[in-house]
Amino acid sequence: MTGKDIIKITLNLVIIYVIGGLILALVYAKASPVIFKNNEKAKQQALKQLMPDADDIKKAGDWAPHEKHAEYFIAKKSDETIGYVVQSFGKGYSSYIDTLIAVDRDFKVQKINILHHGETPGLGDEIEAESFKGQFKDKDLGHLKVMKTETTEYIQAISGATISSRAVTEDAVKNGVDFLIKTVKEGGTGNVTGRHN
Amino acid sequence: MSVKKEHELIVSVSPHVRSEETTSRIMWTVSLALLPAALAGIYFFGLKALFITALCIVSSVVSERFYLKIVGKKSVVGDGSAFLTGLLLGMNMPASLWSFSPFTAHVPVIASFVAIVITKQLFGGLGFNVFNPALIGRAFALISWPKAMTIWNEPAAAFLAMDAKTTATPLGILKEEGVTRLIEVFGDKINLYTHLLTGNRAGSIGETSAVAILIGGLFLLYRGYITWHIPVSFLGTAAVIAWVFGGKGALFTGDPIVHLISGGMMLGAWFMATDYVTSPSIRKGQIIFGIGCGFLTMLIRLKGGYPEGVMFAILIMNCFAPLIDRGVRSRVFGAVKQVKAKENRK
Amino acid sequence: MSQGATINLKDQILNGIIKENTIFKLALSLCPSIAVTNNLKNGVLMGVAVLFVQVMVNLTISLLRNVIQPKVRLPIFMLVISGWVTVTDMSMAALVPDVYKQMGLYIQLIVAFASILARAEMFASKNKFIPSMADGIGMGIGFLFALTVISFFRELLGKGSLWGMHIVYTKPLLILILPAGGFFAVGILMALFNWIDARYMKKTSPVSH
Amino acid sequence: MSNEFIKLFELILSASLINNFVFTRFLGLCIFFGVSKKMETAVGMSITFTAVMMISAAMSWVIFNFIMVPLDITFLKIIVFIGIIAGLVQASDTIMRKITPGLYYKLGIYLALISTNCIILAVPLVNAGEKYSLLESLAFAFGSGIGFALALIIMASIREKLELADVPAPFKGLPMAFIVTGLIALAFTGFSGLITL
Repeated sequence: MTGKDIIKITLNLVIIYVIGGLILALVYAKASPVIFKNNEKAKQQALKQLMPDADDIKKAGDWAPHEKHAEYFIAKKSDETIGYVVQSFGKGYSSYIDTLIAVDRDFKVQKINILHHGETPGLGDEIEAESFKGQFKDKDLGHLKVMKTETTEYIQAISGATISSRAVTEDAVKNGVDFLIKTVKEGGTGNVTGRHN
Repeated sequence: MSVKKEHELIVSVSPHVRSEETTSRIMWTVSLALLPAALAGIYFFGLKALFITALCIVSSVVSERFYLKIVGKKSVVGDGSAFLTGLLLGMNMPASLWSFSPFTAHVPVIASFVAIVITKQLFGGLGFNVFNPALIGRAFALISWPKAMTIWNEPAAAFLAMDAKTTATPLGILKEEGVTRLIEVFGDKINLYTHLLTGNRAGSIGETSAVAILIGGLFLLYRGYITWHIPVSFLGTAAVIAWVFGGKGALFTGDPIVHLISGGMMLGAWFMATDYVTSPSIRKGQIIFGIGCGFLTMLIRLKGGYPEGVMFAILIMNCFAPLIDRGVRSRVFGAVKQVKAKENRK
Repeated sequence: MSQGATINLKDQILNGIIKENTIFKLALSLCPSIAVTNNLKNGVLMGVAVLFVQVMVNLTISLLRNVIQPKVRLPIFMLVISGWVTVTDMSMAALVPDVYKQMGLYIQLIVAFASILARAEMFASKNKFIPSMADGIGMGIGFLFALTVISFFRELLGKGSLWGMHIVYTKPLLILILPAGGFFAVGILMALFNWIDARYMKKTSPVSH
Repeated sequence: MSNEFIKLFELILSASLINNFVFTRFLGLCIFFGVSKKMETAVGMSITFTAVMMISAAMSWVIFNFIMVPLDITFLKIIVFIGIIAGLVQASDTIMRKITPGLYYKLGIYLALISTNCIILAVPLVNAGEKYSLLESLAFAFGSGIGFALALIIMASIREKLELADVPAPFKGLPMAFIVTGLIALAFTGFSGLITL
């Protein structure tokens, strides 16, 4: 191999890599805003679904359940706060269960949604079922408890998946609500929004 | 053909099988040894238990016949291995499966098919299977129908009752609510032990009666069909780990007896882990195998997601059995080589 | 010429689907493809993604074949492949975000598919534009076909649904959507393919010889 | 400090046993089926693979966090990582051939195969996605390497046993290897729920 060859080959490589890089950068420039917008849209939709009455749901801050990044939001209807939405994690059977919880102004749970989990198919994945999630309506902090027997006052466990049921109820939801009460009540609503707006 | 098969079989499992014993005699003797435990299960769980066990046996034998017919091999059903697999599988199923709303009676049938065809016949038939067929059948069922496989009937209901009350197994209570609650459920400690020993507790059909299983196991040991290595190292390791790590908080406060006589520990240690084909054939390898089973069982029971770990522990060790055999054997050869090399140097 | 090209095209496509089916016959590029086949939608989309990458890579390399220095062809092939994979990755993230969430990693791993590199090296770097495209389409469709078949059975039996819609309201064989069941499904389908192949070969061999 | 240590240990255990790449994520299958026919090749591959995996994970981490993140070109990660791996494989090929020819003849043949193994690319991608620290990345790479090695060695020992067996014709070879892997995966489900990550 002569020096000339090496230069030729290097040039060849460099040119093709630069062109490839440029093309990719171009595609990236086109795609990344769309990706970003889609993610934002999906997030807004998920929030809206939990708080159908609200006309404005704004991020209020971050927190870190189980050392994971999570956010919380304030839901308003014609400039009046009607509730809060908090993201939280529960340590389940084989995964951390990513949950969104909506509460009203008295910190009673309105609705929850499971965003992501890796629980056992056929057992633990029933936390996604309406029959389980529906139980959370109007529960306050004191009633977020899993019972293995039939109950409407507390949360009834999914048969065969007590660990997953507990993870959602007593870890994710309870901690999320507890966090909201502590931050919003003690920090004061105005304070929290003021800091971030 | 069948003569050739038997011959092959004996070659592959030679360390255990005495040449004068035929495969079929071994299979029928092991089935006989299982009888006390099976009868105890039927006594405690009633007619449903009998139906499930029979269903497993029939499905296994039919699956084997069916498969052999399709591939055009001569039938070796007479060797009793399909019967034994069906019996073991049936004993590892909850009696509650005999239920028509929801319908779950197909579970034993499909599990038997998986046990016989996928785990045994696809590997070339008895003697070549790597995994214990009955255990694969049960694991397959547990994962495919996780709910149906974890509904446990309360024992000692009326013999003919078709819908018995459901309850948690002792290990389930132990896992979720702790040992204090377990003793509370059974009254006192002595009561707990006697219930576990006789088999008057929730669980799979054939695993509940520790005494009946022990009788069968000792019978096999006495007749020389199995050796002490696997059961003793299995149960010993499990007992030590249960004693050291099984307690709450402090070390050395666990209760090894509860762990030994609950769940499938006894049935697994005496009848499943000792399967000739799927365990190592050299003594030293068998001890390693047993220790591995005991360790993994307790790992899953104490730290894992499932309340019971015997089945998975044995299956995982089944994966390692060929490797253990290979390792132990090559180390023996290695030692010989070293000696020879030294002699050569001299 | 157009006549010849179409026949050729048809043969090449058939070749990719049956004789040299990447998954069932050549057993290449198994990894990320099987991981996503526990439902039909993901399986088909993965197949489409691979089809797209395969065709585009073949086209690009066929175009560049006179420019590329043979000594550095492999790094350049890798660049072309990973470039197209990145494009696919980003487009899927933009277009089908919910699917992308589940299989993003596996889309990125298309880079390591031996079959794509092999076709680039064996075929596209030596052939003209149109045959290269036909080859890419054939291999890609074969791949798509295999993934569709696997994911069809796994979703139907494992979840009792197809493309997310419930067909039966029980889960007949839940294990099929789990990893262990995935291996069983592929193993059994492969054996089935072998068996059909053996039968088919026996029947046609007197004719072809 | 000890918490950190436990987390690393859990990462290794999880990557090698519970979320074993081969048994639960179907990755590395081509190589897995290719080199598990004989024990000797399986062992050789295992050693080479784990070593290359650790080095490539470390290099990818450094380049990703110190060059790509500051320059905001993380969208090029696929190209860069595959480049690192290909370069590393090429370099170790040359170096080994010169410095330890004995070792090269034993393990060198596996080097070329490694660059087409998806696990080796998946690990840096996962590391980048999960934002692992350098130590965590190394632990994850080590666990994945050990997990792959374990899978290979178990499989090789079983396939040696299978060689004597009378497997039905359509199942001979790969289909049977798949069934065996499925059975091992079934056994390994027992590890699920051991650690929640």
